[in-house]
Amino acid sequence: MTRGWWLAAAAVLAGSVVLEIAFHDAGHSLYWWHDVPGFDFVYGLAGCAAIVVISKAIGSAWLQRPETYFGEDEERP
Amino acid sequence: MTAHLPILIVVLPLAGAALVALAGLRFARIARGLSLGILAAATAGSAAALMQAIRGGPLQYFLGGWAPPWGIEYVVDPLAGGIATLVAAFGLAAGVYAGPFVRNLRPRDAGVFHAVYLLLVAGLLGITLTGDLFNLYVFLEISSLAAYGLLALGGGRSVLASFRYLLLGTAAGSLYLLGVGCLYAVTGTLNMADVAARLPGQFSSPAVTMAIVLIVVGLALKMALFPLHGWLPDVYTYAPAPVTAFVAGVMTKVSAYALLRVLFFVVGLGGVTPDILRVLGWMGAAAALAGSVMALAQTDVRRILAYSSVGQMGYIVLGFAIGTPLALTGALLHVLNHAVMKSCLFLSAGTVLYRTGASQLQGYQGIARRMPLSLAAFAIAAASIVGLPPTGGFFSKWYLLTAAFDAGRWPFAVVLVVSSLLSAVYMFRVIERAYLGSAPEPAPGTSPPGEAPAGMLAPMVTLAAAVLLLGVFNDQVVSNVIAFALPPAAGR
Amino acid sequence: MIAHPGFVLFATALATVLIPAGVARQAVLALGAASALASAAALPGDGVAWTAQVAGYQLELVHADALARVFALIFTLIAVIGVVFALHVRRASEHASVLVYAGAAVGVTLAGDWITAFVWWELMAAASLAVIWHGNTPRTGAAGFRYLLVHAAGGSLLLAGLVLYVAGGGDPSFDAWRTVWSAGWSLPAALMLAGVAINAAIPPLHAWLTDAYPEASVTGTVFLSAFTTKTAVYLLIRAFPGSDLLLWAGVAMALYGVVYAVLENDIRRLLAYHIISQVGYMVAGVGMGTAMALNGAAAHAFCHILYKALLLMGAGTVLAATGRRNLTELGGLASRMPAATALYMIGAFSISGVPLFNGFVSKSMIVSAGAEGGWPAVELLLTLASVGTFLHTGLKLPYFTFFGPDRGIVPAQLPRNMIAAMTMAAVLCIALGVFPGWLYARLPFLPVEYHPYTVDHVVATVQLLIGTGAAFWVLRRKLGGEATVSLDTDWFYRRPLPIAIDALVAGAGSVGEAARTYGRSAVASFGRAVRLAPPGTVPHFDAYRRSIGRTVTWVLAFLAALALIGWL
Amino acid sequence: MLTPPERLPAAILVSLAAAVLIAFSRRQPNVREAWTFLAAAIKLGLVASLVPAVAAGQAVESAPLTLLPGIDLHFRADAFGLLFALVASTLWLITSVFSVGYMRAGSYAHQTGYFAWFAVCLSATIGIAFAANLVTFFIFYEILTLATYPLVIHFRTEEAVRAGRQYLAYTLIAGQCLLLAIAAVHVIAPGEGFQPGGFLAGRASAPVLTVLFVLFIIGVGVKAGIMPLHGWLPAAMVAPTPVSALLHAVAVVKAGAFGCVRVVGFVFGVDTLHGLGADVGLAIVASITIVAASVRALGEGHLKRRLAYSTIGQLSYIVLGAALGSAAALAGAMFHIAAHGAMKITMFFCAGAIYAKTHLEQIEDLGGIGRRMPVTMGAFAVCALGLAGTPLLAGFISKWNIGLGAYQADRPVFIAVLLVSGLLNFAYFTPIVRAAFLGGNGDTRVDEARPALTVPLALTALAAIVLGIYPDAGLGLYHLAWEAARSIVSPDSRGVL
Repeated sequence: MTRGWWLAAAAVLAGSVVLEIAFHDAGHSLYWWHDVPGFDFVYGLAGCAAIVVISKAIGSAWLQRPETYFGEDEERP
Repeated sequence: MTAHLPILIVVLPLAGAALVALAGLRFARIARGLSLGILAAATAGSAAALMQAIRGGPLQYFLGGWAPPWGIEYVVDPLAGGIATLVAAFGLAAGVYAGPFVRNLRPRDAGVFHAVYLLLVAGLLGITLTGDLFNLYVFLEISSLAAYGLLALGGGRSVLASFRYLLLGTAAGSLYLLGVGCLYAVTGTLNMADVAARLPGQFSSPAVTMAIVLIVVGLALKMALFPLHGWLPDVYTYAPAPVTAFVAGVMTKVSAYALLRVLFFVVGLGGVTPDILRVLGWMGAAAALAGSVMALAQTDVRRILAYSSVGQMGYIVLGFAIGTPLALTGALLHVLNHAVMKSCLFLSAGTVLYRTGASQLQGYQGIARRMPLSLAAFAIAAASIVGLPPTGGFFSKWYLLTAAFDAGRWPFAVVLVVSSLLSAVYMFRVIERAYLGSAPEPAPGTSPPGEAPAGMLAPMVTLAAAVLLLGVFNDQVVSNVIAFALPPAAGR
Repeated sequence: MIAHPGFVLFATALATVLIPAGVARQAVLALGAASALASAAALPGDGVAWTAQVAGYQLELVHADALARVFALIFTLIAVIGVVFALHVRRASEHASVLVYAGAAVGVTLAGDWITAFVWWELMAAASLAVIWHGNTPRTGAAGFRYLLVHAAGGSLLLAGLVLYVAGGGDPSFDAWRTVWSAGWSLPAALMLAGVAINAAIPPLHAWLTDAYPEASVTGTVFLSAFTTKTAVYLLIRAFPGSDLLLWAGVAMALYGVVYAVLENDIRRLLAYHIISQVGYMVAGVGMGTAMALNGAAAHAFCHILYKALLLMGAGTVLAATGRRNLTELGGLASRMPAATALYMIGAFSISGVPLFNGFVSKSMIVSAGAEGGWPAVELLLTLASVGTFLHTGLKLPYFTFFGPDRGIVPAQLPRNMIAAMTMAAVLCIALGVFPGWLYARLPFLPVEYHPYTVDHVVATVQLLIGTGAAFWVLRRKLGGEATVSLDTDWFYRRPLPIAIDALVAGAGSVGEAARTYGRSAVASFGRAVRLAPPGTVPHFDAYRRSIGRTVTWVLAFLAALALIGWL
Repeated sequence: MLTPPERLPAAILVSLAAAVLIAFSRRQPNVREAWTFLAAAIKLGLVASLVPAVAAGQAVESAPLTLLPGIDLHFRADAFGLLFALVASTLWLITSVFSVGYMRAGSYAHQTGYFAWFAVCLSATIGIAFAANLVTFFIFYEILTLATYPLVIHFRTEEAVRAGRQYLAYTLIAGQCLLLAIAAVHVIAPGEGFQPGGFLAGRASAPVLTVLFVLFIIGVGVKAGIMPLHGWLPAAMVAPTPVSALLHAVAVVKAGAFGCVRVVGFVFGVDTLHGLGADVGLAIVASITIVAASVRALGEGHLKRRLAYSTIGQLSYIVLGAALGSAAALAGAMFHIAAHGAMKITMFFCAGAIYAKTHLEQIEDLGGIGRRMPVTMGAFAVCALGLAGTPLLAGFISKWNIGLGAYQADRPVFIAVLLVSGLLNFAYFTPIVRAAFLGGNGDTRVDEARPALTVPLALTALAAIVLGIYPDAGLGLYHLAWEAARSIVSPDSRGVL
């Protein structure tokens, strides 16, 4: 099941890279990464990992507190 | 007739006194009617004289046709006329009020009371109308002796109080007489006008200085100027209500009048007078404050009023001391206002005493519900003492304030304001109890005390109304009477 | 003569209060919202339609241009959807407050001058507070109170700027303002921008949003997500286009939201953080200020309102059906709530910018504008942000809520109108994704030369999503929710500020108390000083009574003094 | 019919006469109340009939009596005075309805005295409004002080009596300070009456003028509740609620604020004060009052007392506006007399209606009261927002103008004070509103107070809204305010655009 998903994803990815190379027009590319096939896949992979790792690091280092941190905090009339 | 008006005003009560004394032996009722009639006549007469004086200048009358300096002169200038009217009118009011009180006396004493009362009025009228320094002394003593008698009628403590007054009053009289003697020695005359004419050359002589000093001290003692007020509180406290009302209303004022007369008309503003005025000014200020403070400490309402009088005399003296027309206007207006409001206060205090026998503060608890009119009169007069608009007291205070600022004596202005705040406190203590206190339940069987009898109410309510009217229409009084009464030399 | 959609909504609100709960009221609600939509669609072309002369100011109540119309359109549209979603609610006051809220938001978009806009702005704040306070979580009250104070502060900043601007002789109409703004910064501009920035939830002024929105009612949150921030975006486009500050602020907030979303456990708060992230795109677009970027911002606002509403409706249905709001408590609902799951996923794909969903046609516009405007870093960072978006709303949240480990939760039956509303939103999301031309034709700056469906766009997006998905699958163990709260800038007014205020109040109180005590004692000591008889004491002997002897002494003293003065 | 000049004393006397009639018809309550309404209606008619003339720029004068040499009992209806008179007489009419409802609902004692003194207070207030010189002003100012005392101590409880003492102590001392100042001014500038732009410029040395100004401000500041002269105000809350409403919205404190503007604008003159630097001092004092009072309100758990502190803060808006002294600021300040009047009287009516219905006074007990009394608490909510300066409500108009004025006077920093105050207003009012509508137990049974209590507060709340949307509505108060403000600030004066 999961394996199937992996294969499908791989296939779509391969296809996309092919398309990328086939239909590449330099006119539309402004920066170097626009010319690198599969760049976005790598970017997504790395970016996602980075986000998760960094955020978790920050969170556990500074931000996260037990749910009762702010107490009841009822407003007082 | 009108030519003899000045003397008639004095002689009528004087002679009347004897008459009433005789009548009083048999018919107390007639005695009362007679005395009231005489008082009414005196009032009318002095009012008429005042009108004439204002319209056609001073009325002069030479006793026995002897012109001064040999004869005794009577002068009704607007000032004298005004004070005389005041005295007579209050004599009448207090006389009316005295009715119920007199009814409690034995008929014989009633006659005596009326007689002595008339004597007192006559004396005071004489003081105001005479143009002769020695004659003034005579009337001073007449009025004082009459006063001693009347004040002692309260019985109990009042006798001692009156005796103390007698001692000090006599001393005051003799001081005055000494002063007059010195003046006579220097000027060789006793007629005020003559003295006034001859004195300016003599100011250097220590005798004149001494004379003025003696006269001032004497009169200051008579008018209970702080710190010479020692005799006053007991007298006012223990004397019978009508007498207190009258004495507190006008007697001290007449002494004040005499002081004004001597300082501004006879001596004038030359020589030692300015120094004396300066001292008087500070004494007046001290009086205004001390009187109010001492009144704060009292628990007997009549005593509160008595000390309040000491304070209010301070206002008047303050006015004299500043000495500008504005200040004298204020002082004279306050003479009038204080007479009205203070007698009104003593009258209502008297009615409370008459009805409930209470004179102590806590005796006043909730009294206003029982005697609404009396206490309303009290409240109005009290507001006037404090100097709240639109009562008369406010306006005399206004004149004094502006005069103080005008003369650059702003500390006096502050004193006036502080004093009236203090008076607000002691008056409020009475009023709050009377209106907000809970009245004690009357003993079973007895009915709660009701409003005072009409005879007592009438003068009281009239005076209360007068307090308001004198406030709203004070300008009429000032510009139609007091403006004419100011001494010629006033003003720096 | 035109009908102001806002007033149509107000009228509906009034009717709602008057009509008792039931079919009649539901009909009125739906009809009223629909007619508001109609009147918005029927707004005239450019030009001032309504003006009023109030207290010497020329106010433009309706100044409809393309920008105003597109926002008015989406606001009324979402009002319709939201009303349908809330049809089952019985509290008239809740209906009334959401309708007034929506109406005020429309009012802002149609206002032709700052003063009018400000009036609507404040009304919107008040109404939104009412919406929040209709929530029923234990924290609703406090969160709403904080929300109020923050927005009152925002309004005050805006007002301060406005007063300074007008008092300085400025013309409050927006047309005049834009020339002032293009001339450069000024104190009024700074203050007003700050005021708007608070409503736009630009960090560090954003915490009110994630604090309050998740505490509102299931139905109320839908409206909240739609109006306040988007109105701010509208005003930014209208009044503050083109500013590097906004550009980088936008980029920052796009990522800020992502980071916090990683840590968040409460599903609605997670989505709230993604509001911030998404608004970040729009703010960045405003900051770029090019025609394309501003179009993108407007378009993204339009689309965002739809799919964010859809997402929150989905999360709301979960909350409504299970009473649970935390990832740690949820899971495996897909089989039990198939419709909600499917509809939620449509929203998720839209926000993630999957091709053929509306997010794709608007978000990419801003990113490309960034790229073409010469900000490569902006392109990369915004792309990164959309990675995070897909990660959370597209993968993490649905995985732990609908799929993932089944906790055997049995959800309650959902009212039909909820699903209906979600369906409407979902259809629109797809329709706009498929036919972007309809939206592009309504953007403020025409003509729009932008074609989302180029090969490299689609391909790049697909690769990005696959990469993200792969990474998620690998890291999914780390991503499970944790039962924690994350500190945010609201800490400052939730921890130190109340303490400070309490201290202040206590201080003021004790000062007053002290003054009273000292006053009393001063009076008392004065009383003692003058030997004042305390009320009700027995009559004491007159403390000031003076014997004859002493009086005589005084007489002599007086005599001597005067005589002395006389001779000297 | 009376000529316009005759209407001024008539407007003052009508309620005085009513007081007498009321006192004499203690036996028949209905007749008694009839007198009140009759007088209120006539008074309002008389005052309102002056609007056209005054709005057209001409002042109506009448000096029926000479008080002192060179000083008449002088009345003049200028734009500012008329504004105040209109507010007072309108609100008196409404308050009377409420009073009748309230006093009868509680069937309290001393009702005759209550209505009589109420009428006297209104006479004094109108006298203050129309006074054309300081002495006339002072006379009515003191009458107001005395006439309010019986209302404060109405319940005769120990607490009430103490509050009354405190009230008299503050106001009488202030009155004497005022008297000193007035007497001195009369010596410096004999016989001068109020003049737009003041008349003391250059009449005395700077120190003297400064001392006088301080005395004046103490004199009017006590009634205006300027801190630290405010102590009597919360204490006076023991009075019956309609009295609190009168004190806070109509007569007493407004008389103080009115006097403050009179002193600043018509005795000293803005520029003179600016020359002395006294205006900054006053502005700072007012600002401190605004903030401090709001903070005190935050800490106050008793509804009426919280409202009292709110009043203290709001009144200093007027003082602040006067101190800033630019056209817009003065106009805002003057308009705030009307705006705050309408809003604050509504809130006191609400407190009164709640008390009459439920005998609740503590804020913490008010949960769910809004569902029970929706009209009452709706009005309360409207006015709470209004006082916080929310647009479309009267409070915003004054806040906006004072803000503009702060800029015109080159003191934009004071805008911050207004905004902070707005925040604090939200902070201490909205929790009440929320608790009222969304708090408490869930019962939704509607149970309003009697119409005599509910209708007036609905009317005044409506007025707050109308004045906020269209400030010139009705009697053209906004126009009058600007009229007066422009008359004070000479064209060449600072701070006019």
